Amino acid sequence: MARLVLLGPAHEAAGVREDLVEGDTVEAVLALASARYGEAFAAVLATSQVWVNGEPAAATSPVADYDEVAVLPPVSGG
Amino acid sequence: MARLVLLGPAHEAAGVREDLVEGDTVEAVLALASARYGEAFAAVLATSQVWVNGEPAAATSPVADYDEVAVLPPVSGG
Amino acid sequence: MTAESSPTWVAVTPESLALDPLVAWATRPGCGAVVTFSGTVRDHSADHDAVSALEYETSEPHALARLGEVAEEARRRWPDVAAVALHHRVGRVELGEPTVLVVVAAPHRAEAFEAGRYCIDALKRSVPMWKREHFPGGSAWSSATEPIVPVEST
Amino acid sequence: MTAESSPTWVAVTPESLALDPLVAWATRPGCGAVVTFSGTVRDHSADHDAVSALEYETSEPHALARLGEVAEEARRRWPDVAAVALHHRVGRVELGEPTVLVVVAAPHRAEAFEAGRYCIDALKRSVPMWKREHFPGGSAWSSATEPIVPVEST
Repeated sequence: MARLVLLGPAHEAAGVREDLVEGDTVEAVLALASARYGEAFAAVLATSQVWVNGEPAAATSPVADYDEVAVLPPVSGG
Repeated sequence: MARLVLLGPAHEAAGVREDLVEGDTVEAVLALASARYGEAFAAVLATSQVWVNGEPAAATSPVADYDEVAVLPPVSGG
Repeated sequence: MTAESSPTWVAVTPESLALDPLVAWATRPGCGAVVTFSGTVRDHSADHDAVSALEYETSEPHALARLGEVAEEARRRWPDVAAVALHHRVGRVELGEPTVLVVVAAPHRAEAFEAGRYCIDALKRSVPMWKREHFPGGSAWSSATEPIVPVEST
Repeated sequence: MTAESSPTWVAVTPESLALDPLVAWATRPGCGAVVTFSGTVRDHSADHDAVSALEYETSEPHALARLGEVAEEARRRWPDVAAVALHHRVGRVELGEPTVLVVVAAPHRAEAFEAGRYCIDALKRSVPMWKREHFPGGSAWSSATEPIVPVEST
């Protein structure tokens, strides 16, 4: 299972910061996550970037066990 | 008499930092100063600006008793 | 390389930030110019007339990696730059306190100013960092956001 | 006005310079950006391969007046700038130590960077200040000089 990491507004929308989710592509993992956390999370996800193991990833990018799938909403650092 | 103030390389060329010099214009004061301090000072003076009481002055600017005539060689601050 | 001789020092920290230690670290014998930028907590924002504090959240390893990439990119674009420090607060930061410090040392001031400006601009767009604004009666995520981009596109 | 509420703080001092007190002074509740420039003693110059220290000479009242004019001019050109500090060392300054500090606080970073750059450029051309370079075996006035100009023409 992938390690899902939900950052900033994504963790607030989901109610958790980290989770374990099945799926062998980014889109499969995120479809299960959206079903689990509901509409508020899906709305944040729609404007977010996704990284796998720290690298920007596409919807079809493969995900293996123990991979980290991170959801990064638009940033506001500095 | 005017108070002559010699700054940076000008004081080194003249051998003094401050002096009292007669003269009722900038050029009169500086002619006496050049005669007093010699060629090394005259050479520095040729590339310097002159201020009277803190304001940029011309050769013909008037100088009264107690006025400060300052000789400012090219600067190197910062 | 020791921290002293490395050209890059990045940090993500819940502790107060101070410039003088970073400037002393950054200053190398061949350097005549050090430019710094401090982001500080303002008393207002686009959404709120009275802001009392900010609260930053991040993923520390990802933030450190991206801060390091920004510093490297600055030294690639301005090869004379001798040292870059990028330190970002996390957690709660009170009004007037610094939230982020950028320190750039270089032989001359032109490249120090340009690289300093580049670093803060690139940091804001490429480092995973999210801020909540605290105001009388509550708090909310800042709406002053932009999609995170790779350092190469900053 | 107290020093804390004044928008300008200029000084000419034989004492060591530190940034953090000036940045704390400059940071106002409406400010989100503080940019600083530190000039530091380099180990070489145009004339000498090995410089160990600089020694600055000035006329303090004239230097203070001109520093104040530079700060005022910066706030005139960038009206959002909330505070400007310009502090210059006099006397001997050792390798690596700061010789001059520029600190500019503003609501946003664009004007803080621009006004900071302006201040150091204007200071170098308009403030009466002369430096000697100390090197193995002697010392000499710096040849990196320019005629002093009024602040209006910087």
